[in-house]
Amino acid sequence: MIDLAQFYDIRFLMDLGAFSILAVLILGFSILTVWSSNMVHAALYLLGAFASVAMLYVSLNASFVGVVQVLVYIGAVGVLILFAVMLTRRTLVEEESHG
Amino acid sequence: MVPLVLYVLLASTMFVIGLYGLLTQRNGIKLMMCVEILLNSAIINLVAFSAYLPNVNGQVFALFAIALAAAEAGVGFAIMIALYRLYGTIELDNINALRW
Amino acid sequence: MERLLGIEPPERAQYIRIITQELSRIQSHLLGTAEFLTLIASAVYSPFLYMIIDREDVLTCIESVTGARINHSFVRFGGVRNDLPDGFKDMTLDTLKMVREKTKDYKELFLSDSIYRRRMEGIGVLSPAEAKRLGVSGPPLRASDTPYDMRREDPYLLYKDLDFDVITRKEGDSKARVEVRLDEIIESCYIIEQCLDQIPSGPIMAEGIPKKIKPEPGEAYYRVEDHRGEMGFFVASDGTDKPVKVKARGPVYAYFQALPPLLEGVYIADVVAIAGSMDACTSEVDR
Amino acid sequence: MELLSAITEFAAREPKIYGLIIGLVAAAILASVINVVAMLLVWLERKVMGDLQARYGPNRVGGRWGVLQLGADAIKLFTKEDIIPRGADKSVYVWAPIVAVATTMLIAGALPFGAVIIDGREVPLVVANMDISALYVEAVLSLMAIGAFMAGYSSNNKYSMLGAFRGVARMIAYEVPMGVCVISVAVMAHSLNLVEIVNAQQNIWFAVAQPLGFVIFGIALITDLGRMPFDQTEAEEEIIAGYNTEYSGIRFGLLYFQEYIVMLLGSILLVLLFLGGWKGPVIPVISFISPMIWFFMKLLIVLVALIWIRVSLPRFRIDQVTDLGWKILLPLSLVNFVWAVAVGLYFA
Repeated sequence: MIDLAQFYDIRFLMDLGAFSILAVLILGFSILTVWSSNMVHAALYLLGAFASVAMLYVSLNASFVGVVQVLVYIGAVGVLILFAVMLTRRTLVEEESHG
Repeated sequence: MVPLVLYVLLASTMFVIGLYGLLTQRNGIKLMMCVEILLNSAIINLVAFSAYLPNVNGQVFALFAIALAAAEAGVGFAIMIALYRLYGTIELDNINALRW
Repeated sequence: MERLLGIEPPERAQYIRIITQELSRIQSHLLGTAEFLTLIASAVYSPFLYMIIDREDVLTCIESVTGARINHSFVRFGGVRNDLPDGFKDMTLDTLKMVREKTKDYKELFLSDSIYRRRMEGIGVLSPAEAKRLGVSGPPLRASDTPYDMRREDPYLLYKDLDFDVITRKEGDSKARVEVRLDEIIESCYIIEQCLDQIPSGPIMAEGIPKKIKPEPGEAYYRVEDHRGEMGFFVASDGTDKPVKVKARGPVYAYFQALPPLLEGVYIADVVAIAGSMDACTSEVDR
Repeated sequence: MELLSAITEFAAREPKIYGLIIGLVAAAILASVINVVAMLLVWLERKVMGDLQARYGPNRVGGRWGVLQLGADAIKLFTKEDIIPRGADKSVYVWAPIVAVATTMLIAGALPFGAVIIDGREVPLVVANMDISALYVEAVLSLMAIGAFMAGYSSNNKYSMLGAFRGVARMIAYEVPMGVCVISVAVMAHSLNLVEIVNAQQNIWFAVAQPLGFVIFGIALITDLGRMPFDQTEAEEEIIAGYNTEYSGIRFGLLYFQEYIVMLLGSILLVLLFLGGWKGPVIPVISFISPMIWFFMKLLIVLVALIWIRVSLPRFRIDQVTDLGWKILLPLSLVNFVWAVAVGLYFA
């Protein structure tokens, strides 16, 4: 498992730091996606999760998969989600909230 | 390098979050989003294992999975929009034509 | 008013009136087309600015006669206020030559621009019957294949002595409306050139106009061809120096009347193409 | 020299830490350079537009050429009141300009900004020399629609929403032909690395080798940049100002500035992919920076051409734009792909 002696190595700490930041981002965005009651917010959080996962791939030396993740997930699926969310609302703009 | 177990933990946590959403949410679009989270957690595993084994098979599988996920999303959202046109809602509790 | 008073202005005054009227028709059409271009393209579209530059020259010609650029209160009962200045003929002929060439360039530009044609052809088609029913006049009506022009229908001033065509288009769409306007610029140039050739010397005011005007009791209605269409003035007098009723009927109110049926079910982007090609001056609606 | 050797030794010993430091420094330099150049670009656009339209353009602030006009504009925008409309989706509204600028700046990291010759060897000036930089740039270009969508959605304004939707629909329609064109170039150059793609144009520009691809990529690029004749997302006359209708103050400044940054980066991309990048005959006396000179000359020509197109074409209607993308450019880009593969195989 984890060798405690590694913790004194700055390179390991850098890796661990990058990983933890990305992990927190991914998990946080996922949780927000599930919990958010506003559909558009949920979709935007999901895009954030996708982008963080893409960064994770790049940090794993899989930059091609990362770029494909951005291209397909954010560029295509994300926009598809946004369209679906907007098309399944009652109105395009919340009329009653106009001042 | 960070131990592999952390990646597996991350992926499984993400999977659990997605599964939780899938079981509790009743909005069709939200369900699709949770499915996307599930797929992403699976792909994280593939890429992480391929980085720790010295080969790229996992990445190739990941690319396949991404392409499949995109196709799935296209079909899924098309169905959701069709349901919305038919029923005027995407709350799945109200869409019960296939339950009878 | 003159009809009510029974005064006929002298010939030279009538020619000057025609010249200034046609000049301001040119500037109005140039401005109308230019503003319309900012709608269909954007405020940085070059031909818009080129047209404004051309218009400046035309305005200089008007200014040299009337002393004002656009709203010249220049026509007096029984004549005009100023005579043509020295060198007016040469200056105007030069300007007209330039305007005519530029306008031909613009027409060619629009014909060869496929984006422009896609935006304009077949958009907002106003049928002749519909146009007449809604009371539209001027270039939009003439674009709908109806040769209706006050200068020809009910010749006022000396228009019956002048040779000009009434410009019409068959299509009745936005493109036709703009083209009619551009063609009318060329036609107006022709009219002014004729006037400058034929203009006689003589007085510019009729004789025997009293200081205080007290017309006979009665009514008069006088129609002219404005830049935008048929413009009618109605004056009723009870014999004192103040009129009982004065009513000006502008052409633009009818334009707005015609917009709702045209705009039903079109793209937002087409709205500007249709409404802009009408060249409706909003402040003129409420007369 | 001692410092240099110490740095080299450190880089060999600790490549990751060295890379991190270098990356941060390079990113900071890059960001400031891009901002300054984009500011100059705004000035250039106004000036060229003025010249094309027989007027002066900026001529008051900063002497005869109005160079400081931009500084004045920036100060004005940054000191204006920052309004958040009632009913707006506040968090999204605040984040939208930041997302827009950030996604734009992501492109800059992978683009080579010319090259210099050191010891007879060309050294490209690029922050991240990735193997797949062309694909990366293409992917990140598609992100720009997200920022615009956020701005349009959160403003609680019908016209903003319309502008956002137009932007997204247009992006989808043009991303595909653009991607196919990038792939065609990559097939001919046998690489997805932008530096390698430029090196492959030593003898012949790809604009000559595949003119169809050049035209399609150019059109798709103008569309992605949202410039005339494809500025339907912010057509002032139709939908007021599209997605940035409700913005004011510094947030509007960011959105406005983002357009010019993206115009600069897009033009650089065009130069790199099709116009041979920094390739050109070596100028004898100043051979050190002769690639830079070629690069900037090409860039300037592309930028002026973009401005020229802007002032001389009317705007398409949105349905015509998507029609053009799906029905004309996509099949043509596939034809171009087949052509690129065939020519590539023939000369291979």
